Amino acid sequence: MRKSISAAEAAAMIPDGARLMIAGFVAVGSPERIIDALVARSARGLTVIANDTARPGLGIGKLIEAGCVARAIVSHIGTNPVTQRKMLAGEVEVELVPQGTLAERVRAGGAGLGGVLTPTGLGTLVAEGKQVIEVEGRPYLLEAPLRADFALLHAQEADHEFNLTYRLTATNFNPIMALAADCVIAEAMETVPVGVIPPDAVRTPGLLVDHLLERMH
Amino acid sequence: MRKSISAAEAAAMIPDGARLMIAGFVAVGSPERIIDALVARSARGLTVIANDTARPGLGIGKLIEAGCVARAIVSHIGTNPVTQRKMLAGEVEVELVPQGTLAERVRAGGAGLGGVLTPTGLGTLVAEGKQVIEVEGRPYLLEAPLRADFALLHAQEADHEFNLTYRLTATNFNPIMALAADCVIAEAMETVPVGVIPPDAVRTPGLLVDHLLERMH
Amino acid sequence: MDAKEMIARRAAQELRDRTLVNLGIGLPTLVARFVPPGLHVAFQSENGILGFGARPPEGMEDPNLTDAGGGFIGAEPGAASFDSAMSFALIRGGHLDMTVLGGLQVDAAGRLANWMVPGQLVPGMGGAMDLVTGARRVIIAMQHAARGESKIVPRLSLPPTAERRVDLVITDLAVIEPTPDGLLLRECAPGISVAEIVAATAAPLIIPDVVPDMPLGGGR
Amino acid sequence: MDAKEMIARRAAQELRDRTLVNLGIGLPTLVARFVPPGLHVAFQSENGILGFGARPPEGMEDPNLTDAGGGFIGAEPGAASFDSAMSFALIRGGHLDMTVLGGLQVDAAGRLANWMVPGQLVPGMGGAMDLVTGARRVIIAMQHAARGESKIVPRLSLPPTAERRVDLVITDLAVIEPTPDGLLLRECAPGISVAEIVAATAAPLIIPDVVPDMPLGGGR
Repeated sequence: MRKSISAAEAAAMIPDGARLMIAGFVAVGSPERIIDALVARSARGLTVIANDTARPGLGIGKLIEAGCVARAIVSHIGTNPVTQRKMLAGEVEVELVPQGTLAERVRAGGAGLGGVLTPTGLGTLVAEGKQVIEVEGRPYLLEAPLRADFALLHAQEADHEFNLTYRLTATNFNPIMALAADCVIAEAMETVPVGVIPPDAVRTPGLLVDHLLERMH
Repeated sequence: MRKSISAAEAAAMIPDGARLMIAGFVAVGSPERIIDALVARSARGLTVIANDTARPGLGIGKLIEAGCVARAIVSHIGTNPVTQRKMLAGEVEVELVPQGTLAERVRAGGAGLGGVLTPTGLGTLVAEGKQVIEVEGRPYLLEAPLRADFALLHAQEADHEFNLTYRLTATNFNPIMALAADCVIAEAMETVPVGVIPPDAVRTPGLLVDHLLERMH
Repeated sequence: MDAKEMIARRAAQELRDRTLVNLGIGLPTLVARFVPPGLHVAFQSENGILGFGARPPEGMEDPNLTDAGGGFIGAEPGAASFDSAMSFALIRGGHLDMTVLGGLQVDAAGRLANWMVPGQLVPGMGGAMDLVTGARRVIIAMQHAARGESKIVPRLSLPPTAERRVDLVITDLAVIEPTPDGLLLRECAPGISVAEIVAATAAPLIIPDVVPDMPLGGGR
Repeated sequence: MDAKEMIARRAAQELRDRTLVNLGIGLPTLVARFVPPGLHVAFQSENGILGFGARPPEGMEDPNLTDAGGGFIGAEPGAASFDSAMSFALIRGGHLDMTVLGGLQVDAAGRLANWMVPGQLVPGMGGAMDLVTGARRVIIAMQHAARGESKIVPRLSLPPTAERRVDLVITDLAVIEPTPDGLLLRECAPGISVAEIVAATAAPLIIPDVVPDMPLGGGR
């Protein structure tokens, strides 16, 4: 059995300037408790790798509003006008990555692969400055793997060995980010005894998870 | 609700000389009924992409013994002395691929990626004739994606829309091969009504599966 | 029937039985309301579900079940959920039969721009670049003009979404098929003449002898 | 205690608490029997399970739960199963703390050959190339000699498994650590002298002043 930590302890582990992967899709499947604790401790200069910056007041949107984020590597900011405003004002640097490429770059970072060869982005702004590799006569864009100092996850169930499950569309980037960071911190809706989650239902083996937040009371 | 077919009908669809992906790991998770039907119809000249050639009398081992296979793209043949003998006799051509590279090549074929950049195989016979690509100062071997005419799968449960689940170590190559072939044929231990498998438990969405074998009686 | 409903109804006529279809955010989402009767279409949402259904009644939503815009959805029997890597393996890998997306511009070569207006509006491409690159058929559902300017242009002035030529453009005025030879006018919206379409279109159009009216399916 | 058991016992002393370990087919599999008491080690099998346990009693096996050699195994509480892509993402991605593999040869540079003897024996590499490339520590557990010939050689005559220098070689005679300077003799098997080891080893060894005996742990 492993010991869980508080959200404040989790936030204290994450230094200013850290590079974070944060799961979630318009905040669905995002770790709101860890995010709140980062806002509470006034984190600064974070780089956030995520699908999007959610909405004002929600998920990563809270980090943007509170001025915690210096740089965002995301597939869109269309749902968050605050991010768009801060980007145009030069307060937040935004790197836009096609969503499928983002998923594969994260996966490559976690799987020890040297990069991603994708047709997506060829002939667009995304291809600028990148290598094009031909395989069997077809061109592909070479996209580099992504890794982070921390991955912040949101699970449905966790057991006390930190095995995790995810629910429906709250799954999204959680399972792939779990492999792509030096330190993985998860929060879960429920904590269950070891053995309750069948092996086939475990989506992230507990050995990949460094810290789990205490259950909510 | 979709109509299932017999093993013989499945085998009749697969012409001599076809390129097949066959799931399974030393025959665990291999579609034995489809294999038996291919042996029964004396299929010839098949190319088999699989983890291994199992053992004599088991799984892909039956296809090897029956002379159905001209070429095998596999990670090992150590469990099957018949394959080793036929390889040395020039009856079966064997291309050995590191297991992790095989999995990624199949996945790339199914995911529309142009190839795999892996450190595995660098400085070995596997690297011969292949391109080495540097990414962020590190060398990786460029391995091409794999696709097949048919993928033959073994599921635990199937519903009548052909959604599939897999069990424990019988999962192995099944979920990734389901995306990497022009025609996907599955057999299942159980057939259940649509809606019985929860969305989070479906490992292969039914729309990827072209044909399902009738349930066993 | 307003223009958006008309475009969505026409796009719904492109749906085929037992296909996997992704609908973009905004106008394309409306297409799901007009699936022709008898067709079994599985809608994918790129945030990780296939076989999603209509928004559940008030109070019966699940916060873990939303579409790519974050709106609540339901699940049809036989639905499947998966992570983002699998979702885009389906999209990029050619497993998606069709996608319906909005557009800012389509040009004479059939190229689409729909993800940014430099210096003004930078929402990002989200899944659009993968969808246009990977889906077997790409249908653009959009207004013919914005602020009085034709969105169908000789050459994109906005950054392209992909190199690929889209398959069909459905607007409030016309249905246009990009071909290797140029933009082919296929159908007119009800009550709109060929001359009106040509006048409203900045790009050259190939006009066949007969241009029928858009089929819009039965009514609800 | 036979040679294989001794090698397995010594290899088990390398296990650390709360680590993820892959054991190769054959001799390395024996290591699981000698986990030092109090350690929680999760064994991965590359066919897709983490946290597997001992073979169940006769008649209680599950045909869907086997190790990489096809032998029946059990599952510990908290075990997780996954597909081959995920299994090798764990291996290649550096998530595996340690692997114990058999060997045909290790050379003075610490390189391993363990997947083929050209023209004679071509079992294939299976997962070995990925394991040697990706695991944080690679331990080779093997007999010191085969058919009277040292398996520890100045330079591989067999095709290498990977470029990477392995971390430790455990044989029935010695424990040897490949270092940037060469092969360092770390321990002698009980009753074996340094001179005997040097005589039985084709590659040059670096001999420290003190070479202790192998620790073999307590009993079962």
